[in-house]
Amino acid sequence: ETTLTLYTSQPPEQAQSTVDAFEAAHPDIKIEWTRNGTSALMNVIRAEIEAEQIQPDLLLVADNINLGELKAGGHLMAYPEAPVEGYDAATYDPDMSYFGTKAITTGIAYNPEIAEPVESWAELLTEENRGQIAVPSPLYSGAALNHLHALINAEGIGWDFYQGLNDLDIVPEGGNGPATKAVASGMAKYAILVDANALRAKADGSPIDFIAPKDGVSFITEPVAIMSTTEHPDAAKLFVDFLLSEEGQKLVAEQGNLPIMPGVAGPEGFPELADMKLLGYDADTAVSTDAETRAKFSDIFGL
Amino acid sequence: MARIEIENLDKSFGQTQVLREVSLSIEAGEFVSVLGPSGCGKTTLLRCLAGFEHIDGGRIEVGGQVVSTPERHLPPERRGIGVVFQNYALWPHMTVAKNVAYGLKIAGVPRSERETRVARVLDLVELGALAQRRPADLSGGQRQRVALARCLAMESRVVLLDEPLANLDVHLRSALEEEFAAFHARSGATMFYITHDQAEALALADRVAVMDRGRIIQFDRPEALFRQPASETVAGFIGEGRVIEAEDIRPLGDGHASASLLGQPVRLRCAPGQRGQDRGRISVHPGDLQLLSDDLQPGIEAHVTRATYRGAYLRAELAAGPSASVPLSINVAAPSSLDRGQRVRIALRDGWVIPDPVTPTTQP
Amino acid sequence: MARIEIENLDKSFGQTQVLREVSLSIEAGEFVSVLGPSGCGKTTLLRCLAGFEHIDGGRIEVGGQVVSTPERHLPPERRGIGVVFQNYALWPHMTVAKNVAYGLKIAGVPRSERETRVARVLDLVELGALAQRRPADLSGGQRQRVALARCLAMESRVVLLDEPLANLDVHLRSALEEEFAAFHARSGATMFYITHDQAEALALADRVAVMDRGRIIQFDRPEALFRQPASETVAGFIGEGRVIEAEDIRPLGDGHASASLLGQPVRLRCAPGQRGQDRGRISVHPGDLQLLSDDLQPGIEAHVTRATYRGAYLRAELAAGPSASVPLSINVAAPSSLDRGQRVRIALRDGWVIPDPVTPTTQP
Amino acid sequence: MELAMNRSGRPLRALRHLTRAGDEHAVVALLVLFVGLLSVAPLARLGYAALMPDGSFNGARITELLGGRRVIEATLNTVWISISATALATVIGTAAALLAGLSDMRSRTAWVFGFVLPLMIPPQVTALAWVQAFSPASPLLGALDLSLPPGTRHPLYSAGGIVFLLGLYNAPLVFLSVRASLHRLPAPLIEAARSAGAGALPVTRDIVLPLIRGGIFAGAALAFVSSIGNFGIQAMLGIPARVPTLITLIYQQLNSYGPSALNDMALLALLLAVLTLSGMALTAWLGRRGDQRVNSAARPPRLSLGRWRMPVTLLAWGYLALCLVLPLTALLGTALVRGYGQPLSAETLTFENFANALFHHPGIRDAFLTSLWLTLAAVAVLVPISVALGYILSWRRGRIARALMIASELAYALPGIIIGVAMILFFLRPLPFIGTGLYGTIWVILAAYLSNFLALALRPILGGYAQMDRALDEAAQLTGAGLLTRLRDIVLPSLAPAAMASGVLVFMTAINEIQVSVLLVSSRAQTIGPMIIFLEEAGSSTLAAAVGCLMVALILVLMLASLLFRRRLPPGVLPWQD
Ligand SMILES: Nc1ncnc2c1ncn2[C@@H]1O[C@H](COP(=O)(O)OP(=O)(O)OP(=O)(O)O)[C@@H](O)[C@H]1O
Ligand SMILES: Nc1ncnc2c1ncn2[C@@H]1O[C@H](COP(=O)(O)OP(=O)(O)OP(=O)(O)O)[C@@H](O)[C@H]1O
Ligand SMILES: [Mg+2]
Ligand SMILES: [Mg+2]
Repeated sequence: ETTLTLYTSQPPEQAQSTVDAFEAAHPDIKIEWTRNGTSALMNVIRAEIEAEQIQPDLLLVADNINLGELKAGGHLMAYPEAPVEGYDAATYDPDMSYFGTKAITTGIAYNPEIAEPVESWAELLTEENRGQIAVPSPLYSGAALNHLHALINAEGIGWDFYQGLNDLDIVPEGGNGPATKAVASGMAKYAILVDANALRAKADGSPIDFIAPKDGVSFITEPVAIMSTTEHPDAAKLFVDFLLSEEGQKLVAEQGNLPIMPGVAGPEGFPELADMKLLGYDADTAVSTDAETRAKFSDIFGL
Repeated sequence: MARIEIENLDKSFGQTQVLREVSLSIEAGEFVSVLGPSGCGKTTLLRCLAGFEHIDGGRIEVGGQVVSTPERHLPPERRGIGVVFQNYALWPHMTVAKNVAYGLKIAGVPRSERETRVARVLDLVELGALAQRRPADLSGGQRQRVALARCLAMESRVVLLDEPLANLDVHLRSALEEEFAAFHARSGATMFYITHDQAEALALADRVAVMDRGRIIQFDRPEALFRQPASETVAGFIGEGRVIEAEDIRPLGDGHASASLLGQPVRLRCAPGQRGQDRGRISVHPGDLQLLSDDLQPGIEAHVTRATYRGAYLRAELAAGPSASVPLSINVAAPSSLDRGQRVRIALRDGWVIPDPVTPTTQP
Repeated sequence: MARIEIENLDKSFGQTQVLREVSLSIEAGEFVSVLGPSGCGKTTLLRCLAGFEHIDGGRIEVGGQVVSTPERHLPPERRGIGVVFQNYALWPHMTVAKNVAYGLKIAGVPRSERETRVARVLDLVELGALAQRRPADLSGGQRQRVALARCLAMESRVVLLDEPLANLDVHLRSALEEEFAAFHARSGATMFYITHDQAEALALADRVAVMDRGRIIQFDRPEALFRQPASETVAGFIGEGRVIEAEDIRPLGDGHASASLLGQPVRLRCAPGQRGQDRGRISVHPGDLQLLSDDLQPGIEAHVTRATYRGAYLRAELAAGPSASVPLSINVAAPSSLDRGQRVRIALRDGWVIPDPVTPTTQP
Repeated sequence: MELAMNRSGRPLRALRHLTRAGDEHAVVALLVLFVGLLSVAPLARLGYAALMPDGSFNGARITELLGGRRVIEATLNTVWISISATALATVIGTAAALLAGLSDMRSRTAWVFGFVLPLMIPPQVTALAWVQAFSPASPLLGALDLSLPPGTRHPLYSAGGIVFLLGLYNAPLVFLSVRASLHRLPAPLIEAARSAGAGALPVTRDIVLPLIRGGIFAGAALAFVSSIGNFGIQAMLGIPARVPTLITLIYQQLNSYGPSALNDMALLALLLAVLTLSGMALTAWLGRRGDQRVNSAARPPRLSLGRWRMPVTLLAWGYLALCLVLPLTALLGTALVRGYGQPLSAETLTFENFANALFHHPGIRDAFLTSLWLTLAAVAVLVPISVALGYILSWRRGRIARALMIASELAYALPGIIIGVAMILFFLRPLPFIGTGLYGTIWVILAAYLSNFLALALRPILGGYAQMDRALDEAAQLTGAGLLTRLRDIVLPSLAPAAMASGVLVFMTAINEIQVSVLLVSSRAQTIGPMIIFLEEAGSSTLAAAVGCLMVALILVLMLASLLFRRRLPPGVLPWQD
């Protein structure tokens, strides 16, 4: 029996069900898992790297940039034989070091009691919305950073959008949680938010709804990766295989996220992946320009 | 101007009744000492007067104003009463000079006057040189003196003192005793002076209140307390008095009585209304006894149980009577020696027949 | 077995030198009192002995073991010395009984024996009834007694007491004085007893050390201190002594000398080696003076400056001499009266010629 | 005398002497080991990471990083915001302690309950409640007809707002510390002043305040450290207000990418630590000057408020209403609906969240039990250690004592998240002798708590020592009792109020702890603070609020239950009891 260590940023119940499903399929492999926020996990891993004692065999965390950083540091193992047939090439690393498992899109959430739905990002930038848009900060939230990289690389949006936010006296702050609260409580009309947060709150009865703007949504894929230091590469590969299998993708839908294997249906109430314009970017470039991007962002908002 | 009137004062702490029906009437400007064994309630009485304790029964008037009843309670800061505390209660964060000056500052005395007054008072207690020290750096006696100075500086119309001289050596003590007397004479303040040292109480006070177990058992002039104690307790408490039994007490009419003590005829003082009695208790002080050097004179046989050196004299504890059951004390002039067990003969020169306990207050 | 040897002890607090070259040699089982004015360093000396203060110079030996030198310091818990503190230092969270029992518990005394010993000691200090109280609910004197009981219960071979009776009334005081004497006799412990009350010191101690400003100025038997003070300071300190000037001192050879005091011829005691002097200082106690009732006898003229009642006698302060510049004190038997300003004639019955200050230790 | 000696047994006594001989040295050695292992070593490891990123010292990197415009600006903001917030917390906390401990204000016990309770509410919740209450859409302001016109900048989104909320939030820390001091203040000192004619005000100003100065400054130090490292409030108000502070910069650094992120973060953390230590040193210096020793046997006196009694009582309760009821109702309002932002009404009211929290999520229950266990263990270790440490620090001068003092404050001076990183760095490798690492187990969280809260536990206890009469210990020393025995039998009971204050501080701070544990939790060791954050992040705000409510309720129940034992406790031990 082999034991694998998994670091994941999935919510606890999701993580548990993923692990349970995998262990059911492979009774000879046990998974020890640690669940934490992406940034906390990354800090832990960086500390482990600093101390040269890397614990996990597998990572299943929110976004590409983090894994891009680890890849650049040589901490990820390539898995060229991974079963990626049928997957959009944008969802996995060209060097086969990490593989997206789902799509979590970032779009616009609004409070239907005080605001009207909009069609595009630019429509948010009107005088009536001064101080009324909740924006998670790329300086704190991984999803928001991903969103920033996606928007500034998108044609027709770019830095101007952020400039416009600043002109409306809006300062990005915190993560998706506070932004959800701000809209649901009516303190803000709109928020830039990930789909799952908005739709789950809506399902719970909060006054909130989600829009995927026509000019595109950014997305994160919650990629899975194998650490180069693993002592059980074969068992680890089985885990990757499992997540990319149809069974694994159905599990994603059950857990309330959009699967990315074509043909696997998403959960109730979610927009179809195919109907949305996805804004991607090159993760390796993003890692190398990250410092500049943050600096520019801070300058715009005077942080 | 500051008469103190205490009526039927009761005070308990939880279940323990500490003061029982205490009544005292103190004239304006009088110097009253309160004398009593440890734990009898002296400090508690003082605290009630000062306003630190609420009372459970009775009333206290100061200078014609009712300051304490069970319902009404004037806070201490509005009573204008000065207090010297038993444990000094110096403010550790202030220098000696500041401790003394504080009350004056609160009273609004201008700085220059304050400074002269503080300097004068500190000189008085011989602490001028230590004015800038903190209480923590003083010896016990020095702290006591600061506490004293602090109260003297205030020149209140009523001053309460709780064993102010307890930790001082004899010299300073007699100097300060004199200072109290002078202060009293000069200021005309009413002084209420708690002590367990009777020499102090007798020397200083116009009148002395003797307390026992929460009651005042006698309130009288010093001489009266010493020579005419009203009860056995007072007799036993004042002047190292001994209470012994005499027989066949017969009043002679002129304030004297004849009696028989351990078989010897003696002449005693007694109250005017004293009745003849077959047995009675009499009060005897060490000075009333005389050692007989000469074997022929009739005297009481006794033997020495302990002799201690007291400087000017030798104090001998004696056991007299048939079964050596009557303890007596005697002072013998110094350049002489008495040994334990030595047999002596003594004569009684004076004594006081303790009146029958008619008033219930003499019962504890 | 527990000799105490103090040699050239020096101790300073910051800039202030508090003990200067103190040397004392105390026999095993001896009862030594330390007497001195407030602030002279008594408590500090005791703290050095107990091991609470590190010393700056000299050495202390207890029972043949060096316990303190500037380099070496045996911690207090390993000296086996008992202390009664000046400020009681009772443990506020323990009942009276627990306070007393604690040391026994630490020493591993079994419970039943502990309980009897505690009960016995508490009865001794008359606190049996308050055994379950906490220190905060006791009067000052009661706290003092608990501190005493706590130390007595330990029965240490060396016991240091810092003014253990300061807050007690005369009765308890003499009872406890007796108890100290008995305890001392019974246990043979070496006792080191600090007090400012000379009556106590003289009555209890085998020898008395008189301290002044950080020095020991005389260490001798009580009688010697009283009758043959080595210096003016001691003379002035012990037994309400007065130091006055006499003229024309002529030794007579038999331990006496003739002299002239305020024009009157007097006979004095003096040291064997006393030389003849034109002027000298002599020590006089109140008891050495006698009031002359009869105008014919030759005597010293004086007038009364203050008379206070002391119970057994009247204490009169007199001013004698040509310009009323010589202060004297005299005790007059009680049933008599003296008024301020009254003129009296007195005779000197005894006195001691203070030896010349040859040794530098008598200089402060 | 022979008798007396022999009865207790000579050989036995000799043996006991032997064990006692090394007693004090053993205690000192133990303390040095404790502080060294839990405080100095992990932080030294962090310092190494900060200053020697690749094993070599690079001065240019340090000046470049610390000399940047944003770092300097953040440093200045941090300094003045923390100082002002400390001042505010000190004033409020001291006033509250005086009211509760010295005045005859009505219903003090209930009030004190309410005053310490906000410590239990996570700062983010408090901050959010205030922000909502004063936002343009606020139902509160609306009801009072004070609504701000839409589009105006939120009044709390400003440096002043940060100071205000930090001040309110930290006032209970000062309160606990001051109250412990106040309880050792002997009545005669106050009575002496009153008989000198001083009324309540001058007595408080001239006698009480100077005498409890040690407690006040100890509390101020706590408030300072807690303010300077409070991420929740500084971020929630500071970022919209564009007031950068060091702690927000550190979090930004933590979230950025690149190989040097950890090292840069460590460097900023060191800067913050230097500021914090200077603040603590300053308060310690201010608090130590002069002598505040007082003798024991205190009966706390009460000063009458006279005709101010009613107004003061009202004012005090009004304050509570703001500080307690506001966040609590927000928390409860959220917990009682299914979806965040739903208005609370008969239709939306549901107890589903509570049921979920209590019965359907074993993870929550486990996390709570783990937190409770860890917290109690931390209290049980830290209070005795602090009492022993306080003894050495207060009554034994010398180099070791001074070094211990500095070392023990070190860890508290750092924000929790940094401690977390330091602990990972230090405990990751298998420990010598044991063979396995503590990392990933509950023990590393305990180690982090012990390290982070040592100074917190120590502060009130040092205040207690400053007021304790040393003769109490000396008297026990004479009985032959060794240091440990004396600490247990004499010192600890005399210090009981201070020790309890320190225990309560540690308990209150640790039970909800987030910043330290968030990096150290694993599926094997999960604590409740991060659990609430995870729920929040995953969008289950209402469930998180329910857990928060349950925590507050639990603490309230514990506090009430403690009252049942008050008769058996020494007076003054429970901060919420007279
Ligand atoms: N910690 C200290 N720092 C500075 N000076 C001190 C300290 N302790 C005592 N002193 C000084 O040392 C001197 C001796 O003090 P000590 O307490 O020994 O006197 P004492 O003889 O016991 O007096 P008392 O009879 O009044 O108790 C005093 O002048 C006192 O002011
Ligand atoms: N707070 C209290 N609670 C209970 N009993 C108390 C309290 N304060 C004092 N007592 C008791 O009241 C009695 C009187 O105490 P008080 O202090 O008045 O005595 P005292 O006459 O001043 O004695 P001393 O000469 O020893 O100072 C004592 O028996 C004492 O134990
Ligand atoms: Mg008293
Ligand atoms: Mg002393």
